[in-house]
Amino acid sequence: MAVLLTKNSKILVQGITGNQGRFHTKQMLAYGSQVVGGISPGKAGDTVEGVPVFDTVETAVQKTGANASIVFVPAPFAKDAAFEAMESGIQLLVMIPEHIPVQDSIDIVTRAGELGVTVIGPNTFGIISPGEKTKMGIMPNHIYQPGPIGVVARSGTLSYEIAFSLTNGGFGQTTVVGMGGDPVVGQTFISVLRHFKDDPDTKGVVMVGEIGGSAEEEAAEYLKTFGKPVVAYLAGRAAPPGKRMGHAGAIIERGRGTLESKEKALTAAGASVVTMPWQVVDALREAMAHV
Amino acid sequence: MAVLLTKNSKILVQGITGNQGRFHTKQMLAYGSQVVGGISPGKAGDTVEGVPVFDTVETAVQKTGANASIVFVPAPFAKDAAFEAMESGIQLLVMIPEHIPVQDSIDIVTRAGELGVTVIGPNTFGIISPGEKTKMGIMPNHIYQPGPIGVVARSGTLSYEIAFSLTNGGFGQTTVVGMGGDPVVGQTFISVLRHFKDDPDTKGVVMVGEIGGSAEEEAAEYLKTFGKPVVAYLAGRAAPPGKRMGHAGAIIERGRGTLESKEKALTAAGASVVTMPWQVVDALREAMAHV
Amino acid sequence: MKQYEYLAKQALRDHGIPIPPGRLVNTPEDAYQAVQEIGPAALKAQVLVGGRGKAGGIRFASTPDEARDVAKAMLGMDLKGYTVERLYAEGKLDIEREFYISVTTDRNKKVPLVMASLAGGVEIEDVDDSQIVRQWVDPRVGVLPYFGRELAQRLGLTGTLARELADLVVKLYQIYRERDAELVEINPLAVVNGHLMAADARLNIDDSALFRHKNLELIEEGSELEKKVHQIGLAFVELDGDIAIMANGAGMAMATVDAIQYFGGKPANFLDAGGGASVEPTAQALDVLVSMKPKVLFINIFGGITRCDDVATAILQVKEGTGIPVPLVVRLVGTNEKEGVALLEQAGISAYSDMAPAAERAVQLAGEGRS
Amino acid sequence: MKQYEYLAKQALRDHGIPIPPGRLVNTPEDAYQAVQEIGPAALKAQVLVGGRGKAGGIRFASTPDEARDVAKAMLGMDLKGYTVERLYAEGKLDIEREFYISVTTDRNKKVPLVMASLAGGVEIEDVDDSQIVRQWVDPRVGVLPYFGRELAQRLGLTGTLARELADLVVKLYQIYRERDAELVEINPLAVVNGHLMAADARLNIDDSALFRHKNLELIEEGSELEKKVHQIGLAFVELDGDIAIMANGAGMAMATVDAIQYFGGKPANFLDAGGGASVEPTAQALDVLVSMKPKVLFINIFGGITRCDDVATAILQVKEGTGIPVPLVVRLVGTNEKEGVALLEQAGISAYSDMAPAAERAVQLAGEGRS
Repeated sequence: MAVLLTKNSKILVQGITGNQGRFHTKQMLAYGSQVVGGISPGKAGDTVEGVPVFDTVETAVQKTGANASIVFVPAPFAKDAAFEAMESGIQLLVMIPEHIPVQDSIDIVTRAGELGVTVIGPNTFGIISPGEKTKMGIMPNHIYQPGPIGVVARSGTLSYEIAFSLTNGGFGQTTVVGMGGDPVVGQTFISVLRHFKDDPDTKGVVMVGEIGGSAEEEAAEYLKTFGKPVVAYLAGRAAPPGKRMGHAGAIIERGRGTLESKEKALTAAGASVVTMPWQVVDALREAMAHV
Repeated sequence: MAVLLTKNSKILVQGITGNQGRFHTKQMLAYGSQVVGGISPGKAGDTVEGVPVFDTVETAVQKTGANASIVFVPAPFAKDAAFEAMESGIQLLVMIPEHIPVQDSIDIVTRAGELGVTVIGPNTFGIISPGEKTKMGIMPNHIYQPGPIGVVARSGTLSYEIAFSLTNGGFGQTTVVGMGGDPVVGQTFISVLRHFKDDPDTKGVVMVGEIGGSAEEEAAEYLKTFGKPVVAYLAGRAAPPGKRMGHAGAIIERGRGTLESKEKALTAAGASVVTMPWQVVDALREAMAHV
Repeated sequence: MKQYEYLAKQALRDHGIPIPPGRLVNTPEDAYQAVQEIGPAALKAQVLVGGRGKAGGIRFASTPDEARDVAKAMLGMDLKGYTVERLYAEGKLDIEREFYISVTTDRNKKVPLVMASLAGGVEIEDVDDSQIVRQWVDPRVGVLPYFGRELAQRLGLTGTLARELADLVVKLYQIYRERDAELVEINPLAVVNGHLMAADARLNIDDSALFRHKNLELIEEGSELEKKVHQIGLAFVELDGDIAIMANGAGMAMATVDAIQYFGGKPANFLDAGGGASVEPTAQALDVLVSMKPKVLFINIFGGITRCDDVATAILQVKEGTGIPVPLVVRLVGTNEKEGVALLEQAGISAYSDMAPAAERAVQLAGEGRS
Repeated sequence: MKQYEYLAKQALRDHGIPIPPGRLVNTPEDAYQAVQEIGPAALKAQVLVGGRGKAGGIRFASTPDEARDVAKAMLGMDLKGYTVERLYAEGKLDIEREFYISVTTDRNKKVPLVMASLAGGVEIEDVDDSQIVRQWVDPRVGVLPYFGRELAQRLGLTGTLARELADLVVKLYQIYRERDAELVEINPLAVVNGHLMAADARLNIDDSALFRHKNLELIEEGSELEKKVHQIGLAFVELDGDIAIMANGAGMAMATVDAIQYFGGKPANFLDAGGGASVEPTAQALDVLVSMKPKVLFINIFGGITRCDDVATAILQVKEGTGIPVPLVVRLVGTNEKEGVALLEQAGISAYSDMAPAAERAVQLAGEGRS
């Protein structure tokens, strides 16, 4: 019913006593997430929304058996938090903060590769598995619904737009994964698509991409053997080259990362590429009908 | 007939055009070692003792299929040479230089652990497998002889003394391994003993230890399940605490690394510990008789 | 954050990479002294625009007097919209060959990438791929000299140049790593008297890492308007249309720009009001949009963290303050949608709940579009 | 290479670790000024011996005049064989608690080791093991703040002290790593006004890494004789016996010292002539041994890289030069053994081929031993 994040994921919140940490702990609990502990150095013994607070991830893991963690600490401390989680045995790590230095992200992602840790983000809205009633992230709770569609997106609000239109169009979701908008993030379209391929409950996939980089082009190569219907929407059609559109990643630089090349590659790989977000549902309906 | 180094080891010499590299290439070839190439940046196309010289290990490995390398470059460049070898796929790396900074050795040994590379040294005389007629090191050729005894030593000339007395006493050697005299080296007594345990041709082992550290004590723990006769000689009986006896490793510091504690541990583990180097052969003869 | 050429060169020099003799020039008198000290020199405008040479941003001076005159002409001149405030006087080089080398981050492989070519002196995207050597860095290992020797070998360099390149790439990686560079580039990497020298250099610092490089002078690119919005802390890019746009989240903002164009309209800007912006910055951003005097103002919000009532409050605040003297189209859904829509309706503004008709309406109101 | 306390403290300060106010004192006048500036102070002899306090190497001064007098008395004094050339004047601290912390290399695990204890102020080997917290560093990760938080938690520290310790251990590891330290130790790590401060510090630099720390002043430990032999480039330690010993290789040299003692003799020294030493340094080393006026000179060589004829030549050179006015016992085997033995025999010296009888004979000649 889901990939990566399931109801068995026992979740820690790093930075639980901050505003964001506190608010989203409440939201996650409300959604059904199994939040088993929070980290806030010096605040051991406190509770937040009934969740026990620990000084270190090490202790929290020992006491709670946590295997996943979501990080809300400010960007300059994010590398420390990520390594603390990984070295303490956390297997699924969601990095919410934006503005983490790229060199730090390289270090985090490299170490995650060594340890076999799945990193979602940085600069992500997180991951949600509606059928398992669990989420790790900052996405609004009400726009998702259990169902057969996997969604993998680079950016947040745009994925909400599309997830909500899927829900309204009758397409619930197995899991929605936000890869994050930074230049270096833990996942690629391919790494997430692999999970969707292996998940029998995921019958179709929506990719939400954007200009910049060549992640979509590489994904296209993989899609050739994917075997499930894919609809792709790409943002940044009207973006001028050389300008950063918000995300550090969203830039057409030196002729690379144009929408045309992505669209062409995905179409050639058999994906149905739509021009506007509101066209996703119809395209998906058509693609699923052909299966 | 040997551990770690066999006649199938195809050897590179890093720093082959230096005095030491040149001299020992000749000695190794004379002993029978399969030296397939040498590295000396800027000297590609030359030959040394008939051995082709390459600019990089990468090319040498491509051209020769080398899987082992011996490093003769000056200590400040040793880390570079070691990483070049390891990243190019070398599996057995002998580090001759002394005075390599400890931080560099830590980096080398850590990386070797990740890549599964066997590092002999630094600050070692190397490794020799008399029965396979091959050596990687600076030890004199004439003092060894094929036979059933494995030797593992921390220091060079002392191991020559003992190997030669073994040879004269009728005990040839499977392999003689010099771990190296530095504080941080690639091997431990245990890691080498494991190979000797697995080698059916090795019927008994001589350990040549010395004061400092606690490698001998840790080895003693392992020896309890080793199952082959072991004779140990330890140098530094008369060394005063707090003074470095040549090797950076050979120091009794803050009450650790005394000869008494090592001797006690080894004896308790069933090893025959002798007081003087010339007692090794008799002790070995007796130990082997009991098998 | 892009660094001026003279700062990039300074970074190279600090890490031991040879650069030509050079002096920063703030006044014509500086230029006189610089040429007196270093001899005939190029006077290079320190602005962050490409094609500086063709636009007249690089001129030569053989004598101190000539340098003074040239500097007088160049300082204060307009170069592609940027005012030239500083020059960099650099000794003329007798360049034998021009190579290229850079370190940057490979976003797909998620590791640093070293690119080098013997065909330097032109933009790297104009160099044929077969002439570019790429080597990826294992961040656990970093760049040791052997990496540079392998690079030199792949390029076909030998002797002194190979040795110098191996040394240089180690230092270049140190700059990339220690200074949190997105890009450090030497182009051309010149051969002068048989030795390597950085004839021109680019250094872009990761904005997110500025907190650990507090000694860096802040350099802001972009128009005055863009700088103003960046100071509010929002991402903003000016485009050349006339429909001003605000959305929340970078992806939504891009999609909104796309939607306006899809219906035949001309977007005036990209503005990401943030995934969870509060009333004040939203109002400030709206003020900026109004000041652009667009034909239409289009606000497209999918409230996740962002609360629709906050957005509505900001809109009303601006309406009652500066005023919104142009047609306004609002699409508002998500968290606290009812409250937000109610607030707007009290002020006579009706909100759309779907993106497509809202965007289409904005284009219509601008008198543009397909119809 | 051990660093004086004031240099160790300087390193801590450079990395942002709080230290007490202090001044280096070279003259009594310096001491006057130091106390004038920082108030009542401890004047600490800058020598590399342990137990400095008990030996009179630390004295207090309340006023500038007193400081001048104390410095006068201390400068030039002999402290366990070392002449006091410099003092370090350090402000008196109101110490609430004394902790211990150090970073060193674990030779068995081959990674850095952080040791900490709440029972500081005494040598760490006097602290019960149960009171010491050990944490090993993964060199791939280094020490990030979380490492320090875990350490603080294991020690049972909370609040300000826990936060400060987490920060401090990051910096301490930077010193260990960036300065190629074998040991960096703060003991006591004092609590003063509720904050951590390095009241005393040790910093030992890896001799092998000095090539990349060229700004470091060279500090040599040991007797004058030891310094002399170290300058030849050989490892040498003075012992308190009367049989001078030369051997090649550290292990052989240790075994030779052991052998002399085994037969009841008293070794005068440890001397490693190197695994492949040539004639000149060997002769120089022999000169030093002769200058020690031992009862007997024992040379024990197993020629591997070392050539026996080189050793013989060195012996004859010294014999014909300075002379060898004491009984000489030579054991010589290995590479070029025949040539070496022949050379010696021409000069009337007969060489042993086995170590045991040679060592026994040396002891006999010294009039010592079991017989």
